[in-house]
Amino acid sequence: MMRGIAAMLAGLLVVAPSTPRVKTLAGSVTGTITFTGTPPKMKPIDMAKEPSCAKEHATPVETETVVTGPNNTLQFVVIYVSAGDMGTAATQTVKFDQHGCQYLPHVQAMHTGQPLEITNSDQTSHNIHPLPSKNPEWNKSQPPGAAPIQTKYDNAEFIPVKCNVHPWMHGYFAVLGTSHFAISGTDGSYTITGLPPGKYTLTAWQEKFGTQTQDITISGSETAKANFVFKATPY
Amino acid sequence: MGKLFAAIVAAIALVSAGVFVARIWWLPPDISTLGPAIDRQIVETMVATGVLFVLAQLALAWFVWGTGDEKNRRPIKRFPGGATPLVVIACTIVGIEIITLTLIGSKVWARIFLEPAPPEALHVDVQAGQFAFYFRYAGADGKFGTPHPDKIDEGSGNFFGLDPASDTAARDDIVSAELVVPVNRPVLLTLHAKDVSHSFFVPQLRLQQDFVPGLDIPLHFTATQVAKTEIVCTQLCGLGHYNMKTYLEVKSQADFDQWLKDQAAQQ
Amino acid sequence: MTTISTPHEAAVHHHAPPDSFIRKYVFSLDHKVIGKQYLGLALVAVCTGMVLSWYMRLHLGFPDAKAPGLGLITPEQYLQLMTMHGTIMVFFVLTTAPFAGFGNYVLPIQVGAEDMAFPRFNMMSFWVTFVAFAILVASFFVPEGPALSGWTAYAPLSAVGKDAGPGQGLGQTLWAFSILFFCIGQLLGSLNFIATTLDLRTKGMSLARLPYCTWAWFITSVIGLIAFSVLMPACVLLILDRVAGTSFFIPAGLVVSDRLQNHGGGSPLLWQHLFWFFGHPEVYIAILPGFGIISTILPVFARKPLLGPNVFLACMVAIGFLSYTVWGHHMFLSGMSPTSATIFSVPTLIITIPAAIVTLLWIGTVYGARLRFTTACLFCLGFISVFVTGGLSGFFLAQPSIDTYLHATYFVVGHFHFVMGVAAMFGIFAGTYYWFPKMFGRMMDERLGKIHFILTLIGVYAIFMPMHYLGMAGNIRRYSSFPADYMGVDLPVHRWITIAALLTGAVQLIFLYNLIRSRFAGEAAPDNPWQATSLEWSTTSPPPFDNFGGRHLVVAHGPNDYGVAGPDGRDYIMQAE
Amino acid sequence: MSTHVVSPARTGVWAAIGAITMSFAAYTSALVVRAGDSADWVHVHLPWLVYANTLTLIASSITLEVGRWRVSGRFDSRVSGLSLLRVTLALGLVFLFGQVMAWRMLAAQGLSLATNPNASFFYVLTAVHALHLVGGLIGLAYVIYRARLSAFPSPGPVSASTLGAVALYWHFMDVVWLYLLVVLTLWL
Repeated sequence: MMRGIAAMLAGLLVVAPSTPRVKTLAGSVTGTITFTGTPPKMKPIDMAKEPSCAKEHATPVETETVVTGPNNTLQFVVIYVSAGDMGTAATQTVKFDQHGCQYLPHVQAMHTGQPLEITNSDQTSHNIHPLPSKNPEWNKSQPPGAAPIQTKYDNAEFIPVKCNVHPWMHGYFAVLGTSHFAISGTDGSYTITGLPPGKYTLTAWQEKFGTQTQDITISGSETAKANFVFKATPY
Repeated sequence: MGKLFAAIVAAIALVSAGVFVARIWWLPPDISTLGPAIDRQIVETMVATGVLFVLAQLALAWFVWGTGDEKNRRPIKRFPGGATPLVVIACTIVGIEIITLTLIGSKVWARIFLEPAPPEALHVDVQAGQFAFYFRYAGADGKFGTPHPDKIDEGSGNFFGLDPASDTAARDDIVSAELVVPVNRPVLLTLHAKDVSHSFFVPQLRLQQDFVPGLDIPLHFTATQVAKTEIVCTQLCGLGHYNMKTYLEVKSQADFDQWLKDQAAQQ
Repeated sequence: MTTISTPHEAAVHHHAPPDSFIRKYVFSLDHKVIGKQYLGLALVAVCTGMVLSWYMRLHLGFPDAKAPGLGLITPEQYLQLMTMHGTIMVFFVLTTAPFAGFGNYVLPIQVGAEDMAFPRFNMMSFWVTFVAFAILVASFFVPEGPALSGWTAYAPLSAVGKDAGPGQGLGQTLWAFSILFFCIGQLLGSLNFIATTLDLRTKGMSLARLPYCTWAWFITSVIGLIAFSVLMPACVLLILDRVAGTSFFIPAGLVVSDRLQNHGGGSPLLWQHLFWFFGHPEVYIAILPGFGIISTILPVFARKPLLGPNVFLACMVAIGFLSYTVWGHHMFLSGMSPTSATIFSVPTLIITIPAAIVTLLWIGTVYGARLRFTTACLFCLGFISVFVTGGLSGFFLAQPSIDTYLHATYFVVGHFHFVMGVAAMFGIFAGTYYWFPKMFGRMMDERLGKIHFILTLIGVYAIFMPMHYLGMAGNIRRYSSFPADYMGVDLPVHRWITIAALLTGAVQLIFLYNLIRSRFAGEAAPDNPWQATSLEWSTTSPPPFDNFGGRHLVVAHGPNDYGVAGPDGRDYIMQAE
Repeated sequence: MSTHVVSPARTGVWAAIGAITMSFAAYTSALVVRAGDSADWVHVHLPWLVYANTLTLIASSITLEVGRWRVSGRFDSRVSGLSLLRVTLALGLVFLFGQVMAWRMLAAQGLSLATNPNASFFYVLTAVHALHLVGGLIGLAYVIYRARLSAFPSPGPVSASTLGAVALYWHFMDVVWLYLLVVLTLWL
């Protein structure tokens, strides 16, 4: 009897890909990003030049090149599938805001061709200047109250973003060829869900420490584990 | 028609001059040792040119007012003495102004740009880039680290392209976005630009000097009052030019030392 | 010294009257058509430039206002408007209209020639200039728009390419090419003016008998010949730095937009020197024709000779020479050696002496005159007033030690707009109202003209005088807005200027209407409506194709014989009676 | 001076000479400044060919002068004079071709326009001179064409004065070239 049910389930699995119900059977991967060694000291940002932003922050914010959390965790690390099932292109709009003369979030990941909306919620005029190498380059100012900038990138690459008016403002667009990606949070943890069974290569990218890869296999609806450890240097 | 023109020109001349005299819009109070000399020269020039301005406009208005027209065929009058007196007048008046102004002016100019900074001057390294100023103090060792353009990384706050890994002098350099100086102490700035031409202008110091990429330009001043005032860029440097500014804070020596200590802790 | 041209040269017309429309009105060799073409180009350019300035003023006075067609003006858009306004006005209006425009039309007639010395060069001169303008306008329509580095295009901002900001890519390259072509056009024009003035004068027209505006155009063309042949190399080197990767103006180790520039060893100051060696004489290229026009027109309506004509000519020559010794006063604070600043300030102050003398001569001419208040006459008087105003504010900027405060403030903007902008424009207006009857055979409407003058005079003072006050308060030019800084308090002044500018701009519509209406419906003009002496009034209005209908005038008098006992009861003697 | 036979062409050429002198003065000052305040100023060997080209250009001036003298001379000498003008034209073309070869030689050394400032100035100055020389060639071609029409059987004064103007310009091009040669050898 039990065997019969098992057989039925197996049968379902075989026809799985075509039927939506199977999505529930997709697995996921989770893990934590940490570092060893001494990371560079993040410097407080002096916004003296821009009073309207300076007064947004009670204590001066720090640079975000290497953002560490408790027990040597790393924030703003992009983890994505670099080989294996790439998923389907995401269509919902990705938001990138300028607030308090900072980029929120510091790193924004998106699928190639995914709509990107850039807004300015400051009382000062910003200038958004992404510096791509594989995508067309543009450089636009966005005065307070101006309409959001709608755009998208068609080629996968990590694009540094800078504000020409406020030199300290730097961020990244992670334009990826996959919809399976995540960005590590304040505790350095991440989770990528909705991975159909199969073999995967995971890549973790940190703007200063570069990339690392791991191979994982998803056989069913289980949650795989993949931790990454970066080697940090003070300078 | 002539009388109307004369009236308008006269009115314009008097109103324009009046606003200057009333000093409705005037220079901000000066806080530097150079200020008084420069202000005096501006005032002297203002008086000299102001008088000429009013005289010339009123003369024009008066002559036009008094001109005959087709109806009363008043005989045409030649200017008494012809051109010669006018040439003499112009040469003498303008000549005198030129000589006096140049004599006074060149002295002031020399004090700003020709005299070297006194040896006890506080040395600050100033870098201008699109679109912000950054100021560097030598730190405890009194030595500046060598800047490397290729190492500039604004995202992680390395605006000068310092290389603390290999350059020990760079490790204790203090970088600030504001210029903070002690009062009544000569300050020697070294101006260099990261990308394009910029300019360093502090209205209250009556001091202005361009940054030229590729050059290190010295500039020295002494602030005479504790104050906080603005530093602005006056050389067109790109889209953020209008927003390229920061503050000059003149503190008492004690406050300055304290500030320097706090900054050193943050680096 | 008198140069008698052999009839052989002066008589033969260099080309037969064309019949096809193209040869007659488009690629015409006739100096009169080319002159009108230049004036037409200048008219289009001045309208464009003025509209651009309205957008700038709108943004400065009302930063949150949505500009028609542009919406909320961004900082880069503001700088692009500013750059194009400056470039268009200085090159395509103040150089083309008073010099190339009126010069082309009037000079050959005033010397008694049938055409310019080199009609083909003359035609090329215009069409090259036209191409230059087309290239400049084209840069509005390229991605990221036109250049934003100002009409002075300081390197390295202008040299490093697109990293320097929007418009610094293709837009700036087009700018450089446009100016290069413009130089070529003006050089061809100058050659013509010089050869025509020296070699094609009719019998009896000695240099001493040349009308003062012809003298002014001649001196201007000599200045232009030198100035533009220096700007041209500068443009070539700039273009090479931009497109060929050379490093004439770009020093090593520049990091622009986080990118380390692959250049080295260049000198930014080199550009400034080359540019201003052209740039300051350019100011006199713009204003000397105005000098000539005023000195020619004023006596006509004062009905008395110009006071001290020889002194006047001497002053113009002196200004021409001195204009090449003063360029450094634009660079007092540029990092050039401070000693040379003091050296440059001296000739800069000295050049005010001939300027002052000329002004006094005009005022002395007005003294005791029996003025006929035509619009042309009024614009001459207005010219004197604004030239005095602009000239005197130059006293401040000529002194390095004062420049340390006033440099790059609105004081400078007010100064040069009065002395080279408004003054030159008044010269152009005077010339237009004066020569329009000769050019089109119809009179302009004097009533509209006078309204136009009075409102314009008040308007320009309302616009540019307050800029001096802003300058005293340390308000910096070339700022797209004044956010939360010490200049914020000056906003009301900027509002006032903006409103004045928009109104004064609207007043110019009266002039445009007057032009168009008079062109088609103005009353017919006699040959010599103003009772003037120079040769263009000895022929029909408009003149025939060869200017004098085959007659060869013999000149027996100078241009200055007003208020004298002339033949048949006239109070003037024409040059060719 | 009391009277003189006016020739706008000559006046024009003199004015042009003034302008061209100014613009080469500008290039020179640029070169001097650039050489003065730069660390990257290295020595560049001029290709030997430029000296050969110099001889060609000087030769062209001589043939031009002789040609002029003959064209304005007795009838039987005019034919040879005209052909000498053609020789001048040819020599000018040879010079230009030689300059192009010289650039090729420099490029073969791995020196392109942007390699170093010296190379930049060499290419720019020689190219600008070549451009001006092309103007002279056009003028020369024009007078030869005019001479065919009007100079036979009798050379009209127009073509004579134009020929004089063209010759003046052509010799000036020689002078400019010699000047450039000196500058280039001194500074590069």
